[in-house]
Amino acid sequence: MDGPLMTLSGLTYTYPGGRDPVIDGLDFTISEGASLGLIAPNGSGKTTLFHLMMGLLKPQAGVLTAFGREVTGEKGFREVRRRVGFLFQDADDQLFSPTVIEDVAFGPRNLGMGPEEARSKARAVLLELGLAGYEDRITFRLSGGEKRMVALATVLAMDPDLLLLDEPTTGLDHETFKRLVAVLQASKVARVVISHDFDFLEKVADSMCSLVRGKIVMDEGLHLHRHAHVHRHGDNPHYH
Amino acid sequence: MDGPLMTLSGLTYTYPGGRDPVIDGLDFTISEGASLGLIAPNGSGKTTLFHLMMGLLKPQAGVLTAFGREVTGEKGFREVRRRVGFLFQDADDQLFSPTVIEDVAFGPRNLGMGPEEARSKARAVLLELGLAGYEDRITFRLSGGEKRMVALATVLAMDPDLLLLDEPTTGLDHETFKRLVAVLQASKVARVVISHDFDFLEKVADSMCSLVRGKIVMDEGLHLHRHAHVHRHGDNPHYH
Amino acid sequence: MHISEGVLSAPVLIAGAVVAAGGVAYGLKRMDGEGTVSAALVTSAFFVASLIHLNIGPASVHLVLNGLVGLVLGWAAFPAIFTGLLLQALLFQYGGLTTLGVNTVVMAAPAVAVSLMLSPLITRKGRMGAVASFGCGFLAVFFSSLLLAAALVFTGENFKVIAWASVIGNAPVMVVEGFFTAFVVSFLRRVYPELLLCLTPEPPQMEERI
Amino acid sequence: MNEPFIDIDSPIHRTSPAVRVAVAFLLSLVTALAKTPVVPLAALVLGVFSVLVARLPLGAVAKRLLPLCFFLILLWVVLPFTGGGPVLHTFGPLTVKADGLNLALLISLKAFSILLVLMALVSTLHTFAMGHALYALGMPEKLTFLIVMSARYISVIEREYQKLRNAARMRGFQPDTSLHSYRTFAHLAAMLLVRSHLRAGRVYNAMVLRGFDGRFRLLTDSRPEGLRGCLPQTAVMAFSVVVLVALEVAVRMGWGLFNC
Ligand SMILES: Nc1ncnc2c1ncn2[C@@H]1O[C@H](COP(=O)(O)OP(=O)(O)OP(=O)(O)O)[C@@H](O)[C@H]1O
Ligand SMILES: Nc1ncnc2c1ncn2[C@@H]1O[C@H](COP(=O)(O)OP(=O)(O)OP(=O)(O)O)[C@@H](O)[C@H]1O
Ligand SMILES: [Mg+2]
Ligand SMILES: [Mg+2]
Repeated sequence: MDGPLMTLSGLTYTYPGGRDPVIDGLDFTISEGASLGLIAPNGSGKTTLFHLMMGLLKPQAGVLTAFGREVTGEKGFREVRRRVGFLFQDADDQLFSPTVIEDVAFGPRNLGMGPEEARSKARAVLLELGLAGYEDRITFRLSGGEKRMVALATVLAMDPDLLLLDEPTTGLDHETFKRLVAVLQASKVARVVISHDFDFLEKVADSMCSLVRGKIVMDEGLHLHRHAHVHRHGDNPHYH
Repeated sequence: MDGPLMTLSGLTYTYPGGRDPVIDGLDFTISEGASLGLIAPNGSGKTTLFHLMMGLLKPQAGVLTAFGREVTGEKGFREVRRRVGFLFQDADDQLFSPTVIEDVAFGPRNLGMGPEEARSKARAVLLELGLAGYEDRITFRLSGGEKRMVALATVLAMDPDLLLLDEPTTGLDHETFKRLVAVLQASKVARVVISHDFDFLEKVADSMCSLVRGKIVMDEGLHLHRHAHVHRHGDNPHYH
Repeated sequence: MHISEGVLSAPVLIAGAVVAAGGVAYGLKRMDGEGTVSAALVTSAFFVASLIHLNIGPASVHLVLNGLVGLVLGWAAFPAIFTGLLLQALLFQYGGLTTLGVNTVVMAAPAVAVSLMLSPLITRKGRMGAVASFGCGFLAVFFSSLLLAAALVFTGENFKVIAWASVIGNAPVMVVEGFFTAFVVSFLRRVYPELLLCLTPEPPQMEERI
Repeated sequence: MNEPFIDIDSPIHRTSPAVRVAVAFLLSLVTALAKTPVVPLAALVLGVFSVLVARLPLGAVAKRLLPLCFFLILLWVVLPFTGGGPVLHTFGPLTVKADGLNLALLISLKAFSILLVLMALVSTLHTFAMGHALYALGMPEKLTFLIVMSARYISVIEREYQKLRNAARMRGFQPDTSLHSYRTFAHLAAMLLVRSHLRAGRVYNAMVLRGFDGRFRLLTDSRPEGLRGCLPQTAVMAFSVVVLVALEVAVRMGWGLFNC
């Protein structure tokens, strides 16, 4: 397949009861092999955009084309959801099974694999993410970073063609952070990554975009900033 | 009263199951009229320190003196909690009443005011924070920034002698941010403010401290950094 | 509110198990996939809330909450309460396995009954709604204590005194539950009416849930 | 919550969950339906033995028995004065009857022995393992899912409750006997309900995104693998069930012979 993986055009969404549209006539194309970083202020609608792309919210206007077909209705999105992996902002919402192996095997089971096949698929993915030995761990006892990695495993177990990651680095300790970067750098799956962490995005994304007033703003404007410039230290105190 | 509001000495706390102490022989004094900024990396124990000061966690060693008396046991902290206002890191955890006015009046009610008196106290505080008209709004439907301001109102309604604010600026939009700064600048209540935002702390705190390996490090070391230096832009994209 | 192991006679245990199985099966049949997920999380919330202790003078009682479970879950109260009791038996050894049926009926039948009886009134604004929701909490516990007494009396004449004592002893709990339920319903009606079954004949749209 | 009983290494902990749940249920049933103290006594011995074999911390076991003790005290205060049979003793207007006394004794034996057996065999399971065991024993998939998932989120919601409770404490809230106190707890509980329902929406979305179509497909241990490691224990447990049943049958038949 050659065309874009997903194309949004003129997408508009207002929350019920909200006054202004959060997503407002947005156009966006994700091509094969893309790896995009999406960086924008709190509340600008990043999560909402992902929900629209997965059919969890219904836009008031606009067209979504995925894998060469226009997608409408619950049926259409079922296909999209099989091929697009979405990592939630809160891992506790995504890990609903009691043990790690059950959670990772949940997707493959629903894709029609038998219990044994799903199990071995799950084991393979866990191994790949450096989570071997986690099979029988209890999900709610995992630490924040472990939860995040397992959630990523649940998504990867479905062999997605496109990954949507919503702030995958929040709450990660340094070790897990590095492991995540390594996994993403090794993976060839197309992806869109939301994060507030510019350094992280630089490592895992080829180009950047932002959301301004409900529209996607691409790369060009942002590249201007990828240079060292004078800036008062605005973060944690260091000792040089 | 003249002595310090609160003195911690030799405070040590290890989370159950944790290996290293998060707070490790910490000494800290908050004097009357102080306004301190506390800036330290994620996971360094800032929130833990506040929880220890409020008696939500029990230290394994060390002494806490507040308002001239050594504090021990649940009974002792009851007095501390009446006089110290603590703004939680997550505003969602702080608001539990159905409407804003009920939530703000909750503290004054517990301090022994009658329903009417508590209500008018609550109204006054809301007005002061620019939240007039919010009385009957439903707390859990507020936006992140609104929740934060209402949470601040619930704390201020108890007329505290000391304010502990745990990252009060997260999720605030620009307007609300400015209002918060103005409120804090106008207030004469002693305070300790946790934030990752140096610019904000500079506006609302007289001096800075940090947490390094479980101990408080004062001002001196940090002042070195309050100069402009070369730094790659590490936050949200801007357009100059 | 539950009966310990080893007290009840075989006929009572069997009758309880049969009725409970029917109720649970019917409750399950009425739940779709999304309903099951909601029921599961709401059940955990009720489980946690039932650990709350309220003071009555020097004593403290813990909440039963079955009236509220009925209002929120309707017929799903049967599987939800079954789940709660099973977890309690496992985690705290309250009740047991053979009494699971009887205990489920004792708690869930009144829950469904009050929700069928009083749901229409709960929607009313003002005093009527408040009284109805107080009644919900009060009556659910009252009916439960009657069922519990009945289970004891059917087991043997010897238990008559204990049966009556338990009905009377639960009277303060009924009043407290009444107030508690009224407060919770008033909160939900103002803040999140979707959660009161009677206010949402149809399941809420997906958009509202995200 | 049953933390003290799990994560222990013992022959019982190594036995297949389905076997443990089935045996515990059968033992409870025989004991609960026993007509004489013979089987409950045997079950009591078995229960104590199982608790020891499972290496349960005895302090925690005693703590779990406390609520039952309170209930039994109530029973002992009332029951001996009820029913028929020979009068054993007289306190003013009250007479202690043999029937009532025997019944109180019988119930106490039954309750203690069942509780001990449950503690040793079932409370040593994780909640989700019990869910799967029940599924293996024929419980419907949807109900299993309901049980396992609410067990999963109890600790998450419990943590949320603690935070809200702390927030109330921070604002000077002292529980007492008053409507204000009841209202405050009601608000905490209601907020908990609202949040759990909102979370349910998000969890359901997560499931849908992973291909959930309303059909629950559980991932359970395949049967032979489940039994392989624990044949000796299974045999012992099955044997004890058979012995207790046989004992009860013998008692009833003997009892019948005596009567005629
Ligand atoms: N369920 C909802 N109902 C109404 N408004 C909502 C809802 N969810 C989000 N919003 C609003 O929509 C806007 C966009 O929210 P969204 O969560 O998409 O932002 P975001 O860019 O992901 O922010 P963050 O960086 O904080 O995750 C916000 O102003 C938010 O208040
Ligand atoms: N309940 C807990 N149990 C065990 N460890 C904990 C718990 N809460 C926090 N910790 C650990 O204690 C350390 C300090 O946590 P704390 O929340 O105090 O940090 P913080 O400085 O407030 O960080 P942040 O800037 O992210 O809010 C962290 O390493 C954290 O993982
Ligand atoms: Mg977001
Ligand atoms: Mg913190």
